[in-house]
Amino acid sequence: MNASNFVEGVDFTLYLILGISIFFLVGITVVMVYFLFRYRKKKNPVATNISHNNTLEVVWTVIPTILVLIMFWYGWTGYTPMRNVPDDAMEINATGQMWKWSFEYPDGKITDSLVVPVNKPVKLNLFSKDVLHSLYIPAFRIKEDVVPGGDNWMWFTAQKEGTFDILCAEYCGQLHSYMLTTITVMEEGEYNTWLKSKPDTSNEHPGLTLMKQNACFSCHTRDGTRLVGPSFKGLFGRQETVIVNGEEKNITADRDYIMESIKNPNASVVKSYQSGLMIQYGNVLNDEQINSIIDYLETIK
Amino acid sequence: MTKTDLTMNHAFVLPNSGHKFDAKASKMGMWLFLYTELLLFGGLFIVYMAYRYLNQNAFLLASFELNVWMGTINTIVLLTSSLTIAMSITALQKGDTRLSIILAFSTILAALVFLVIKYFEWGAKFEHGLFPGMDHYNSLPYGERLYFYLYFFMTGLHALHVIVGGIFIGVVIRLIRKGRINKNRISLLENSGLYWHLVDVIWIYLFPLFYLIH
Amino acid sequence: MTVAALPQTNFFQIKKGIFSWLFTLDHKRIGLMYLYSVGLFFLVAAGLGVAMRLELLNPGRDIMSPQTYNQVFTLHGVIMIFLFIIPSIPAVFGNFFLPLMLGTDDVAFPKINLLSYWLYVLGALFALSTLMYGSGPADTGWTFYAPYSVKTGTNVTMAVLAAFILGFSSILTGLNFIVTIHRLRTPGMGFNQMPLFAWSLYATSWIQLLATPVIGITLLMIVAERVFGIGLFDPAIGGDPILYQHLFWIYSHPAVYIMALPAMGIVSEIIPTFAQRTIFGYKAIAYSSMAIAFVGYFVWGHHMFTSGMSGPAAIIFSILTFFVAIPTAIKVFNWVATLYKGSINIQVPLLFALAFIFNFMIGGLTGLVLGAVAADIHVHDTYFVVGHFHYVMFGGAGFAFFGALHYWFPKIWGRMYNMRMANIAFTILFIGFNMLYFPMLILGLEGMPRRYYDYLPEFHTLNVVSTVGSWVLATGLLLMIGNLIAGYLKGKAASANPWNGITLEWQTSSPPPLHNFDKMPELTKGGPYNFPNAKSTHKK
Amino acid sequence: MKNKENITSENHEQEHVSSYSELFGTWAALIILTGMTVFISISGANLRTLTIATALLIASVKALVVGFYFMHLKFETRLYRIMIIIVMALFTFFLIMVILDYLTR
Ligand code: HEA
Ligand code: HEA
Ligand code: HEC
Ligand code: CUA
Ligand SMILES: [Cu+2]
Repeated sequence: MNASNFVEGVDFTLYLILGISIFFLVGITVVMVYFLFRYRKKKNPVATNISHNNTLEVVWTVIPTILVLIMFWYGWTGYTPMRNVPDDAMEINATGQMWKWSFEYPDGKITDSLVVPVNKPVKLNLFSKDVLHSLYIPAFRIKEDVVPGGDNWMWFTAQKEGTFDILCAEYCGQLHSYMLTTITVMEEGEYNTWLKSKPDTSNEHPGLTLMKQNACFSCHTRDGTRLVGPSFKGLFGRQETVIVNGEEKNITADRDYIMESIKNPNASVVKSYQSGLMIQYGNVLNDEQINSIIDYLETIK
Repeated sequence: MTKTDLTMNHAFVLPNSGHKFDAKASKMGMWLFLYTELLLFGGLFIVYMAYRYLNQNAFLLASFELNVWMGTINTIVLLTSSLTIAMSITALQKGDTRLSIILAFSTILAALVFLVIKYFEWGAKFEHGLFPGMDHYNSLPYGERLYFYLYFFMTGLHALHVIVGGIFIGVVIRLIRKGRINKNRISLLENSGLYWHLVDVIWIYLFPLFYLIH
Repeated sequence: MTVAALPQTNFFQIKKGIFSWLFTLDHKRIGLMYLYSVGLFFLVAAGLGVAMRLELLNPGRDIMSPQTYNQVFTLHGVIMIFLFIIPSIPAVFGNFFLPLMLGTDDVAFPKINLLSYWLYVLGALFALSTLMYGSGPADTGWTFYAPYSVKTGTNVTMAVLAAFILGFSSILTGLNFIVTIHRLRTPGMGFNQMPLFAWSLYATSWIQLLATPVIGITLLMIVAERVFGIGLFDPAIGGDPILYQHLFWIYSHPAVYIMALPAMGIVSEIIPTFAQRTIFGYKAIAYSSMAIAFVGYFVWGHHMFTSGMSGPAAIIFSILTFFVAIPTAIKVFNWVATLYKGSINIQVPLLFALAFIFNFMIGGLTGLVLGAVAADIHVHDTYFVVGHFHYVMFGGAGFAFFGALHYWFPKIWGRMYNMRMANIAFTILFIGFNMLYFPMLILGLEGMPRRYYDYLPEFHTLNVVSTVGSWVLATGLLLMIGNLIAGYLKGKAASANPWNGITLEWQTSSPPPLHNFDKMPELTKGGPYNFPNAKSTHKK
Repeated sequence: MKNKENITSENHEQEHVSSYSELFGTWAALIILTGMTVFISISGANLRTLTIATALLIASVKALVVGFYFMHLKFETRLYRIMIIIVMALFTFFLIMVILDYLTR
């Protein structure tokens, strides 16, 4: 059994074209090398001018034309089903942001890695919070770009239980190559119990949970090392130089400042960091949630 | 002097030489350059068409901000300037240097009139805060913002071409005065004319696309 | 000096001093200035390539941080594309040899030719200036995809302006060549008596002329977007990032034929000369260049199959893509047929030409995989694509460039390099090249995405092979360059026509005199490759 | 620059000299066409899609008139007309393919 319903179409196209290619590559190379030795100067001191041969020209125009039309045909038929979702497909929202994936299931459950039932068509609605990403599942032979402001989508039916890689295939900045997660394919009953289970966050700070969900840690660390953004370690009460409208200013990181930094990070940019990278979480999180995040930040000394 | 001697003493000269002035080559070069200009604007026209398709109503609404009459007057001004530069070529071909200079000069004048009118039009938009980044602009719906962005980008680039074309004609006038351009060697004047007509052609499209959406 | 004396009045000797070079109007000197500049940038970007391979030797961090890596592959791509491969053959060998092959003394507009060289230098300075200030060179990839290219804090604006200026330089070169070909052919040389290199330049020039402005304006839109903070492709105001991709590839797909066509022209020169017989299917090769240039405009969408472009558009672009393959196939068959019943003189330039055919076949055939939509969905943006384009660009255009260098070396400098050494260098180069890039094709099929700083452990082995290949390749390349420099400094004097070629450039002395010819060049009867010593088949 | 006298007389003969009246006629035609577009646009507000089609059609006619008479395309060798046709066809194709993507998305 193939990992997904598209493997067959894609692999057939691949093998067909690679097969024809190897045939021509080997054939032409052999002929070329043969001529090279057969007609080398020592063996054939006088060359013959043969200017052209129309029959041959026609033959080697028509044959490749037929071959490429065949290749095109299989490429097309392998592709068409990818853009035709069955009506009963289950919908999951997949969101990409620098540098993390998150998946939202119909009942509102949100996870970092994708879990789907086997043998059931799944449609992923693709959203991006910042730049282009591309959701790529090599084992399933599918890939589709995640376009900010657009409404792209992809679908598949997983046919084999197991865990496979999900990669980001469209360059999206510094940690593009770390934007990985997995897809786990389960038997339907197992999937349903999984869906109902709540992740064990009881003794986790609610702010921390929110921060995990919003990918804060792909840019900020808790141990003082510098990543894309400043580390959260000792953030509270830190003296900092920020740039507001092109002018430097000295501030102390207090509640209001941090609130503003999360809602609208480009308004004051910490010196030596880049503006424009962190998205405006004011559109994503409400004040209550942000306050809870700040509560958590206060605990990182 | 030795340098030129070496070059000049060269006994043999090829019949087709890149160092000889060739009126046809010069004209062909100009035309090829005009094609690149067409495609430069072409890129913007593609953007325009795509966004207009996506935001039909917004484009319609936004276009009401433009003043059709100013646009029409500017169109006539440009068409007339095209006429004068074309006549200037005819005049020089007929040997009337003075008339040719006067006509070329009128083209520059027309260019100035065009720019002044544009200045007032742009000024009015600025007052309304419609330039990208201004407050009123930022409060507009998406489609209208795209419209004004394109409006400024395309007419701005066009105005730049008007300025360049005007300078080009100015240089040509000087050369006619000096006699470097004359009845027998008219290429540069013709080329400036070609360039000017292209600027006109582009405006011919910009005008209905921005002013006359109804 | 023990070195043999050279003819007294060649173009090197007539004027002396650095300014006689920097402000020369002589197409030969401009061509050589391009050669040195282009060669320099090739070495720089190649160094960056080797650095990337080192980083990829093992998973995890080896020698640089992720951010540096991203900047390195961007710089590598931008330099290789805009500063090396696009100007390489047309601006170096086109400038030097087009007028010679047409039997004239210069291009149609020598001053514009000089201007386009200086624009090239200016563009290069812009590109290099990004290294000096702010947060360093762009980290967007050479494609500058919006919206990342608008958000990132690196010096994208400068890099984009550099590409804009370089585009302008490229347009002017194309314009110059078209007019030259129309106006300056020697009397009696119709279009159908033109050497095939001239034909390929003609087709290339039209692409340079008509495609480049589109990217010019697109890049200006990116600049405007960065300067004003809002812009046309910004989803925040309803802009569509996919539209940017359309505009980018409207230029950048045809651009790949700017790289490939002149290379094919070179191969079409080298093969008949070393087979000592007429080219097979002159018209088929000449017209297929035009066909490639023409159809090449219509296939840009194949870079966007997964971008969210509509399904029907993807399918139309796919079939159009396959149509470009046909004229290319025709060329390959005609080249191979030219070897048939030749009297083949196996020399380095020929080896480079045949290596071109071999590598280009791999590159082109993998292109077919990419052109089929279903297959591309899987391998898009993986190392399969990286393998594909290095095979066509480096294995194809790059090898043709080296081939041209070896072929015309005696004509340009009037000296000869060491043949044995050249053969050795070629062999190492060829092996290293395939060792470096073939594993990438497999990696791609297995699903390793490109522009990855780090990769999953299952890809390790092949990455090691590839990195070792880059060292072999570097060895070959350094040997080749060393050998050529040695030949330039103290090679044996070469005759006017060491390969017994019959296109017009071989009728003048080596190096050519300032005005190219001392006597009227004579056209060969019956086409530019009708070798008088070969048997004729009397086919009418 | 030194070779001013090198312009061949053959070069000169082929050059078409447009008469002033010819140019005036061209200009008049352009003004009338401009009047037409403006008129159609403000009067026929309910034609909607038709107005953009007509506006572009008239603009193209105007562009042709400028090209043929002011820019002498009519009197040039066929080469120039072929080239401009190819350039415009190319651009039209770019436009169509991009729009097609949006129409079928
Ligand atoms: C010199 C440059 C060059 C050349 C010549 C080509 C030639 C071709 N390219 Fe390539 N291509 C690139 C440079 C080039 N490409 C680059 C730089 C990229 C990546 C850009 C980026 O994303 O960074 C790319 C990417 C690219 C893609 C997008 C991949 C992706 O991102 O998903 C595609 C898809 O269709 C493609 C297809 C082709 C095809 C069909 C040809 C054809 O022209 C090939 C034709 C040749 C042959 C077919 C071989 C010879 C013929 C025979 C041996 C006879 C037998 C033939 C038949 C039976 C048909 N190329
Ligand atoms: C003509 C074009 C060309 C050429 C010749 C090359 C040559 C090389 N490229 Fe190229 N490459 C591109 C064009 C080219 N590349 C483009 C367009 C991209 C896409 C960028 C993007 O994604 O945006 C790319 C991307 C790319 C990647 C993918 C990066 C990624 O996606 O993560 C890799 C990885 O291995 C790579 C490696 C190499 C190597 C090892 C060479 C080597 O073959 C180089 C061989 C040369 C040598 C071995 C030189 C020997 C000389 C020296 C060692 C002297 C050193 C000198 C100094 C230090 C001054 N290139
Ligand atoms: C894509 C990368 C990225 C992500 C994701 C991100 N940030 Fe940031 N953040 C940055 C950068 C870059 C800066 C520094 C520039 C600035 O101040 O705008 C920053 C600055 C900040 C600051 C100000 C720090 C200081 O030292 O003054 C706070 C607070 C902050 N981020 C909180 C968050 C929170 C909370 C989240 C998640 C909900 C988050 N960030 C997600 C990149 C990111
Ligand atoms: Cu997300 Cu790459
Ligand atoms: Cu392409």
